[in-house]
Amino acid sequence: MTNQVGKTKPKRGVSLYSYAGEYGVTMSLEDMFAEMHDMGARGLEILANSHIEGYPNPSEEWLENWDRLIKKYDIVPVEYGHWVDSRLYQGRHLTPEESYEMLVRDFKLANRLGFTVLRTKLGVIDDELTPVENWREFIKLALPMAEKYNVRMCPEIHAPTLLKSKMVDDYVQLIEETGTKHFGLNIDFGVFTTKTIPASEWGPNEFIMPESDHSPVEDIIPLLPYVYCCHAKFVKMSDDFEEMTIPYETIINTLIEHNWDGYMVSEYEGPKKDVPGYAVEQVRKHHVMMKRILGE
Amino acid sequence: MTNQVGKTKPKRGVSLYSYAGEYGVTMSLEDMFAEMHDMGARGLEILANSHIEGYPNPSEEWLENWDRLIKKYDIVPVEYGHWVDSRLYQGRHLTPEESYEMLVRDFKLANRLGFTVLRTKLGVIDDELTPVENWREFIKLALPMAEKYNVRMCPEIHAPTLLKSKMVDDYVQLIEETGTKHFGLNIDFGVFTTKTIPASEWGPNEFIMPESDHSPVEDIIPLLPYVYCCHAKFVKMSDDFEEMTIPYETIINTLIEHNWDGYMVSEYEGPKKDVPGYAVEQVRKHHVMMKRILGE
Amino acid sequence: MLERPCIQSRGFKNVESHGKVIGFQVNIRSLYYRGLWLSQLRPATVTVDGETFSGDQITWTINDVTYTQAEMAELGDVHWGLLEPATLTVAKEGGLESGSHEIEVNYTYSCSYFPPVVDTILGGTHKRTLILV
Amino acid sequence: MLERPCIQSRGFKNVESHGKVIGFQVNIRSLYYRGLWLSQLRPATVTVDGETFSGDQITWTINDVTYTQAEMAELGDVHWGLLEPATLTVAKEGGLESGSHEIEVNYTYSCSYFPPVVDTILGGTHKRTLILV
Ligand SMILES: [Mn+2]
Ligand SMILES: [Mn+2]
Repeated sequence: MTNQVGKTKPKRGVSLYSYAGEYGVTMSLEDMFAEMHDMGARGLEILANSHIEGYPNPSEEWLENWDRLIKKYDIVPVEYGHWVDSRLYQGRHLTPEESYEMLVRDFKLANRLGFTVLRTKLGVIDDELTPVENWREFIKLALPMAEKYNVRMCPEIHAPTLLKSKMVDDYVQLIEETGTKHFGLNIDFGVFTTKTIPASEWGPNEFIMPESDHSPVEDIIPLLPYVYCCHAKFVKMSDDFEEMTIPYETIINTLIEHNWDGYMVSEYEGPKKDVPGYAVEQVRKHHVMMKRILGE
Repeated sequence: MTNQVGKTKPKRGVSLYSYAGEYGVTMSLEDMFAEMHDMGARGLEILANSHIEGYPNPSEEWLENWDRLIKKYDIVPVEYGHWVDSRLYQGRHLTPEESYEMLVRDFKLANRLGFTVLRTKLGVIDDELTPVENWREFIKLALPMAEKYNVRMCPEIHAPTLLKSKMVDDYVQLIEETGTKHFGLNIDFGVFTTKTIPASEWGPNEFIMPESDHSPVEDIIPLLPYVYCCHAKFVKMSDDFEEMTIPYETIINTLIEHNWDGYMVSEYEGPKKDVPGYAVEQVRKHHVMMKRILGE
Repeated sequence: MLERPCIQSRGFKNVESHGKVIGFQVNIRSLYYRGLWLSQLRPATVTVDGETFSGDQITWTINDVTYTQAEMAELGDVHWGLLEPATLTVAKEGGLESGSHEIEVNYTYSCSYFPPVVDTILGGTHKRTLILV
Repeated sequence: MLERPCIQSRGFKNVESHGKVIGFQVNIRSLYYRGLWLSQLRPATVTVDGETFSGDQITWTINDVTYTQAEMAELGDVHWGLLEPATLTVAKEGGLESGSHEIEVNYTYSCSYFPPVVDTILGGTHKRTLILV
């Protein structure tokens, strides 16, 4: 398929999670921004708890440096990863009011840093990753503040969850019931995983995602109106720039066909994150692939 | 031998050259200062061309940070390594005036940073490391400025040079002839090397110092009045805190007996400088040894 | 920069108070990919050359503020960031001798977006041999 | 921080001028333990996928100032520090294609405190495979 010039298309970005094995040891925040700039990958995802020094109260000096770096490397702040840590205190769950406070604190900071989408990770109560029972309550409570601070809370739909599932239905129901533009979805492309790499490619201390059912790519289509950002999850790029586990060509072409123009932020979750330069090279290869499929 | 309490003794320090394989990659200037502080190794040697950002014109901001770090980590600036790069331009040697200018530029900077001893590396003209012919001329020219900026120029006496040699005699002659307190010697303990480690311990890209004659330790005694700093060169520390190639116990006890109270700055020149943490651990072991011999 | 292992060699030293050596310090960095609220942490133990310390024998210093482990359980708004090593101060009269020491640090932490069972699994034991000068 | 090898992956990209791709850039760091005066450097060559560039096809950018290799031979008071990667800009019409490239960089430098013979020996050839997006 040849992609038409001028047509609305997904855009490229990077989740700094990809560089987790290097951050603080061999790469600084500026190094990661420089990488993005080299790749023409403008869309940025940070994790608040990882990448904001002094979180949740960064210094004025840090904020000024943030503004300088965003400008210098021509970065678009896209998605701000944060958590409602429901098991923050041992022995009990956060109340709706505590969860609300935790959300609003991040709305303000995300807004200050220029982000408009939040990857909002909710606490879970069981092995099926069912969200805490009071999630509707504190999310609804927070919607007016989300509007005020111009942010969209997006739970991440992540394997083993399927796109056709009660969890996704529940989230969509809340959106439709409230008509809100401030709650949506982040789809992690890991839900489309059709292959795995051999276990032998992983190191002894690395977490291997267990195999699970996957969703067909077309299941994303009805959800697209609610999808504000995607995690372009990947596990291994071959030397000829193919991803080995996820049907990228189908995914990206589906997004193009349906005029989805949000950011796909590369999220590397393969082996050897601790080997200096390895994840960096993998992300570069990932962008060579995405650029080719996008016809950039 | 038990070292008497209260007696004048050599002091411990570190040449940042030891961390050359980590600097800029896994260690910053502050990291190196923090290492020194942990070890109670107060005496600092920097290499001007390596460790001063923006050399020879560091920014005000860098200088302020320098002052802050020196204070924070309780560091004594001891020796400032610099070079008269006689073959600075292809096809000719520097004139005495050019060499003088190069020296004075460093006097000013060393003085600003708090150093009083200079490890002054001269250009050479042959395989025997004979210094450039005009060295006496520009050194004498620079003595008044060295006095003004309170610094002592010290060529480093380094293997394969022997302490009893024409080179050392020439330097001593200049000191005695002028009576200057602003020209002296840096003795690199490598001149006392009695053993080598097996060649197999070195990596394929590492430079192995060729074996050469060594000086007996007592040859340092008559030179001590002119020695303003020593390079405590070392190649390998064993797990029981012995240096494998240089007779440290004899050297340090000789210095103590003769009331030499300058700084011995650890200079690691063994294998695996590029392996993160390796040189750092070697320097720590070196200081365990020196501390024990000094009876600290 | 930080050293790659959890247990850092920089910062390993004895600590004095009023001229007496009252213990030793070791710095750790978090190997988890995100920072942690102090109340997410479960109390650490530190073992040095086979001797184990725990509970109120250990304090944590983060960003120049020192906390007892009991206090930390209640601090849901103080954050241990990835670029900030935590200094564990271990009460041991006389401190440690100059030389080589086997250090082990153990702690776990809660992670609300994983099933509750992981709260006592994530983290674990870190070991390193350090040199005290 | 800098990457350990001489040839850095960060900074590898095509360069445009007036909307036309006129070449590519690659950053290098000095692996020598001390910084260098520009006049100590001997002109570099850059080889990409077997094609070699030299002389005035290459400029060096250090601390935001760009020098021709001819100019550098006369600059005895401009210093290339260890924390400052040098950007080599290589004139190659149309630049490089997106994908994988074999890069070689070669240069030597004088070192006055070593015997004169080393001036054409120190330094040498550095190789790395880089990905251009
Ligand atoms: Mn994800
Ligand atoms: Mn030396």
